[in-house]
Amino acid sequence: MKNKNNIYKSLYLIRSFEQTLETYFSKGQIRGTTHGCIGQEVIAVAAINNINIEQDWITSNHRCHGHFLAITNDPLVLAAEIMGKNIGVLNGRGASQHIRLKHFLTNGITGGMIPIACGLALSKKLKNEPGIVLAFLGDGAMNEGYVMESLNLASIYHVPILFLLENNMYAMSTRSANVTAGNYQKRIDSYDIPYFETKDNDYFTIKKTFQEAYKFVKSQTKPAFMECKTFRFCGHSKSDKKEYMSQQEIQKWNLEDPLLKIRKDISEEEAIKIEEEVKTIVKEAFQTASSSSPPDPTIILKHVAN
Amino acid sequence: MKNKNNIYKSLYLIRSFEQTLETYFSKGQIRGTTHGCIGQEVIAVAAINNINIEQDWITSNHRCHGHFLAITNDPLVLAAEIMGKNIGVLNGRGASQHIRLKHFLTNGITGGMIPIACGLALSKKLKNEPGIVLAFLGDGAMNEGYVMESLNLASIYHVPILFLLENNMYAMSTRSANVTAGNYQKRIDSYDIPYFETKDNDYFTIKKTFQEAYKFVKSQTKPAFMECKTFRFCGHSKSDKKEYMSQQEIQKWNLEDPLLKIRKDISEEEAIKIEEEVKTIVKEAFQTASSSSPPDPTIILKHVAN
Amino acid sequence: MSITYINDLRNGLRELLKSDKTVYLIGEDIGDPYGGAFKVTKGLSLEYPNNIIQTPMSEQGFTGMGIGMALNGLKPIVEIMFGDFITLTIDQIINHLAKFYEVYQIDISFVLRTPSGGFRGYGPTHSQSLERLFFGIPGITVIAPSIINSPGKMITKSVYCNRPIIFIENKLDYSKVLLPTNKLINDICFINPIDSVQNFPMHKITIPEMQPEATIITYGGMVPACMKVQEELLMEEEISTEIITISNLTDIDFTSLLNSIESRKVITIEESWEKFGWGSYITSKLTQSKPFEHTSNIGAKNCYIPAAKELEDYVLPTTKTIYKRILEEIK
Amino acid sequence: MSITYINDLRNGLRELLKSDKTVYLIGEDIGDPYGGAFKVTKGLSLEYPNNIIQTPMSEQGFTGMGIGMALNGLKPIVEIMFGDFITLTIDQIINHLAKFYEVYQIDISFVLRTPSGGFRGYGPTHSQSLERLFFGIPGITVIAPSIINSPGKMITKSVYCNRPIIFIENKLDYSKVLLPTNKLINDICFINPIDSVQNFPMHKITIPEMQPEATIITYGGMVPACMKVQEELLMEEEISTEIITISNLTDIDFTSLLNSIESRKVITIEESWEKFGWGSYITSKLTQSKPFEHTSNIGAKNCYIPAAKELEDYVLPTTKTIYKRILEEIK
Ligand SMILES: Cc1ncc(C[n+]2csc(CCOP(=O)(O)OP(=O)(O)O)c2C)c(N)n1
Ligand SMILES: Cc1ncc(C[n+]2csc(CCOP(=O)(O)OP(=O)(O)O)c2C)c(N)n1
Ligand SMILES: [Mg+2]
Ligand SMILES: [Mg+2]
Repeated sequence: MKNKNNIYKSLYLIRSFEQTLETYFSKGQIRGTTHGCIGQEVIAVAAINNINIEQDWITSNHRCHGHFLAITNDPLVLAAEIMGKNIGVLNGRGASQHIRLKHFLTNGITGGMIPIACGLALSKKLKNEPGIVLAFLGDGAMNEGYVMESLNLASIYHVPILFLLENNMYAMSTRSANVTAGNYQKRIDSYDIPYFETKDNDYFTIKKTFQEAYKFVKSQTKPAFMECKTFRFCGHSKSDKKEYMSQQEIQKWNLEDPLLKIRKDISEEEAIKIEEEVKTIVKEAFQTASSSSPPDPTIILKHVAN
Repeated sequence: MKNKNNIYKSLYLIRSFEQTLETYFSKGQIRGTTHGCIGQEVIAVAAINNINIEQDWITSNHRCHGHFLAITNDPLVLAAEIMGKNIGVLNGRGASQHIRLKHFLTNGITGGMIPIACGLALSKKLKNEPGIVLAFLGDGAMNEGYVMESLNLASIYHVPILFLLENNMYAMSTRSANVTAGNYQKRIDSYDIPYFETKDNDYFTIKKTFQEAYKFVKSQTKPAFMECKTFRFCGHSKSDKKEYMSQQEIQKWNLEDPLLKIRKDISEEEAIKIEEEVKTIVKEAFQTASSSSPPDPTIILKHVAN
Repeated sequence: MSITYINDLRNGLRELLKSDKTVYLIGEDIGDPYGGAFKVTKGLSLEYPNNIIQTPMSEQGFTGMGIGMALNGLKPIVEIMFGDFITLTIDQIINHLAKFYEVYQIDISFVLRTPSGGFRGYGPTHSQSLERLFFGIPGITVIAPSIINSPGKMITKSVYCNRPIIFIENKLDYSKVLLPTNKLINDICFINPIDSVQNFPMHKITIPEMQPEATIITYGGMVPACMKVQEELLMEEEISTEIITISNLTDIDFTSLLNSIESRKVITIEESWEKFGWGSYITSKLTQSKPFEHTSNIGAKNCYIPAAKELEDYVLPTTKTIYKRILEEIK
Repeated sequence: MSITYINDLRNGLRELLKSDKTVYLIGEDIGDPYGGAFKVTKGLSLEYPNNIIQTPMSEQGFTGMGIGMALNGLKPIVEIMFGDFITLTIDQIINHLAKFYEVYQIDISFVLRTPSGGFRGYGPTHSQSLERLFFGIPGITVIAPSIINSPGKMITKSVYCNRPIIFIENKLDYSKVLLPTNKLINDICFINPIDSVQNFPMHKITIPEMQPEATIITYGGMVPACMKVQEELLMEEEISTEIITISNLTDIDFTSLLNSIESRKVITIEESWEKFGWGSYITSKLTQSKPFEHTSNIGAKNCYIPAAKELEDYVLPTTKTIYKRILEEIK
């Protein structure tokens, strides 16, 4: 069991990572693009802390840094990957959105991992392997046809998958409520998939509900769906100023920063200690990454046909 | 108002057309493929009799003969099209599954017309045109992602479309219940689209419910969805022997042949008269089509780029 | 002992299921009693019920599902009922499967099988040869057997070659009898494999003791048509030709190909549209290696595939049009 | 008066919206304040709110919706946020739109716009030039402006040419300034339109008073790179080249093209994979009309587009690699 200090440390690692990344980007020290998860860290950490990291697979999406760090606690290989360095997870071949590490997979097509996650889950069932698939997705992805097909597939084949919807209410600049009919609970229900929900973006609420959902999937070998209402404090991607959000909305959620909530339960002294420690780790990770070598071009040919 | 005789005549025209087509196919007198709608005729006729044929658009699918005949009452141009003759609706260029006549459109990709039907409906709304879009689809199509996307699109843009699901319980040889989670009502509901239903494959029940649904769409400028439970008495396509259906199932539905139901309300004499008349029309249509000329190859180049 | 293409293919699938419990067939209506729209899988679900996954109509979804299974070490063979519907799998194949294979640098067994081609009056959305959509996409190999390969052996090879394979069958080939190699056929020609490092063979069909005046390069369902043309050119015009058939459409061993071309005139023949077709890549590469007296590409006209026989035969490359074009061009 | 590519394009769209109430822009995040991922439509939804349809993430669905609107006489311009995602529209475009246009023999106004290309470190699923998927599909015309065309005028032409158009923009071009024709540029070259019956122009970029030693044929985002190479070849090696830019990628006027090639060496350059690429069709057709001393095709290596700069520059055709290859090949 992780205690609050450890949880806060994991959360703060992600926050600090994303903030540092923003700084690097704004200084023009990184090319490409990136999607921060500031405000949503609790979902990643609450979920990943409560799976079996040896057995379960995790599929992610463009907004994957939190998931990755919750699993690995390793800011260096991620920073290096995003910077296109040889010590990056994939030697800089994939960057921010295209990462694989053992059972963790992401890709850049919104929702595109969801059919694949169903297949992974089916394979586990067919092979009689222990463990489940944890599939992260966003509210935008919910309107992609292949995601809807996958809900049906998961349900009819009884595959052990837990869909975890991080509903930050926006797909890029689009308010999902404006372009999504009905509500997610009804939609999930209509595929005969049990629906779990958290509304407060709070680590412990998410953890509790996640454990239930996870247990259901594992014990029943059936899909479940969990929706976590959350909020993205940062822009959609590096250059986004969030002009499409109202100031009230932003302020309201800022007041409920899930990291501050946990921080309250830790002594100020300890909190500062954790923060300093993490900041140093992250800073060093970025510095090491930044000064490390780029990959040698020939490495990309390693697995290329012909 | 059409009376029973006229209705029976329309229904019988479709049945007789499909049966004659089967004979031609089994004798090897037609190439290509075809999908009969024997047993489902009531849906086509009840729906088409109750729309505004001048204003409304109709999108269909592979199983389109009934829809086409209910609109046109013209077996000749359809038979000729299927036979690849110049007097066919599209000079034999499209055959059974690829037909267009004024506001009537079909294509061969299951469910693929549904996004397009939504666009037609949206265009009517944007142009302030009267009328709606009637979009036929099958139970198999319900699991295609783009169909599900379309339900959402229709709902959020409030387009005047009536989805008409001919639920014959099978997609080709696959029992839809085995590969479809939940039920259609719940699924439709989850997109905030009003759901209408008929269960008895009866002309008058379908007509009544259809009128309600149609009125809703027209007066509210919003989508509605109507499911008609039905049964396909013939094979999926020309050569299908229906081995995947149980004998009980087949017998049960045969007893409830919707054409026999209507026929009971007509005098035997009149019924026979209608049947003979229709048979002659159909026979002559097929003979005329059969002995008519094939198209000249250059006609296809008419609208081909370069 | 003669065997049809479809039976050979089905035997190949049966052997795979029998010998390897990690092989799965996935697709619409592939189970019994239907056994697939073209009956390729008929009977297999009775023998190996646990390894046949009959799906709803969700081509994107179940293709992706197959990819997921492959990522965890299973060997899915996904059937797309008509080649025209691979349009629905493009995103999962190009943006997911191909990328996983190359970017993650992993071995993977994934085969997508589909029947391609026209000549059956099925009309515009059921007659195309859309394998072209995958040509040149890194990470994707397109394999097409013909009646001179064993499709059963080729599907087995595809399953075990550890990379994503699109496996193109031709509807007209299913009922045809496979042809033997190294044996005089119809008193006309010999079929011999071409020496090559390739996993998937090229063959040459030659008329013995005659110097070929032209070389025809083709694949899949066009092979029988080309053989017919070869025969007619010989009988009616005393023109000898050689035919080279390629089964790996995308990874072509140009050295072996060049070495085995014995004429100075090269004509490629494919069923798909000639415009931006497979053939133009071949002739472009060949002429960049050495000059030829003549090269040309024959394929479908720049037009949808219509249904009526007269129209379909006008658009698609038939024996007649191929014969005429070759005659015009090499004279 | 100089204008950037993106402003010219936006002006074109604005003019369309202003003058024709049946024009609609459809896509994800195209409304204000966001104005599209690349800001092409910024401001337009404020001026023409009724003609901007911001969509959910349902590329297949809203592409099909656009097709339906077009069938009833509206003029939709669908934006797909990244060219990589056109994979999701393939079925609606190839099996529906193209077929309606040809089989139903109707005029139709439908434009799909999308930004293509790499060089920005976006990685494997956000850097491709997948317009190739539409090459040679009957009924589909692929248009790609470059900085020597006005993309604003080209989009207008596309809307009014009564057939399905895939309109390919290049991410790197957006911020570039459009170049003038018939005027000496950088003291180096002239850009002149090529006489042609085409609706969408070809241009030739020539170095005055020098006989070109090689002809470069290219399109879209590769035009600036080719001009740079042209300049460097001149400065460093005193080699004169001519560049021919094509804006209608699929319906090429080969007669005009052939007439305007003044060297004996032809090199095609495209950003997408060289294998089975656009260029091989061009050189294949050209060499079938008349012999050249040399032809070759330059494009991306047969590999996904990696993210790291060193890798991306290794895979994609950069100014450096193009320069080197041309030098090697024409010497
Ligand atoms: C198929 C596809 N369409 C569009 C995009 C561009 N895009 C990337 S993320 C995104 C928004 C996704 O929203 P959501 O699923 O809610 O996730 P979030 O960004 O909110 O975490 C969009 C439109 C994409 N990557 N893939
Ligand atoms: C995208 C696509 N997948 C598969 C097919 C092959 N196919 C044609 S009809 C059909 C079954 C359709 O079932 P349903 O929608 O219930 O209509 P029904 O045939 O029962 O009228 C199938 C699998 C197709 N035409 N298009
Ligand atoms: Mg979101
Ligand atoms: Mg059905």
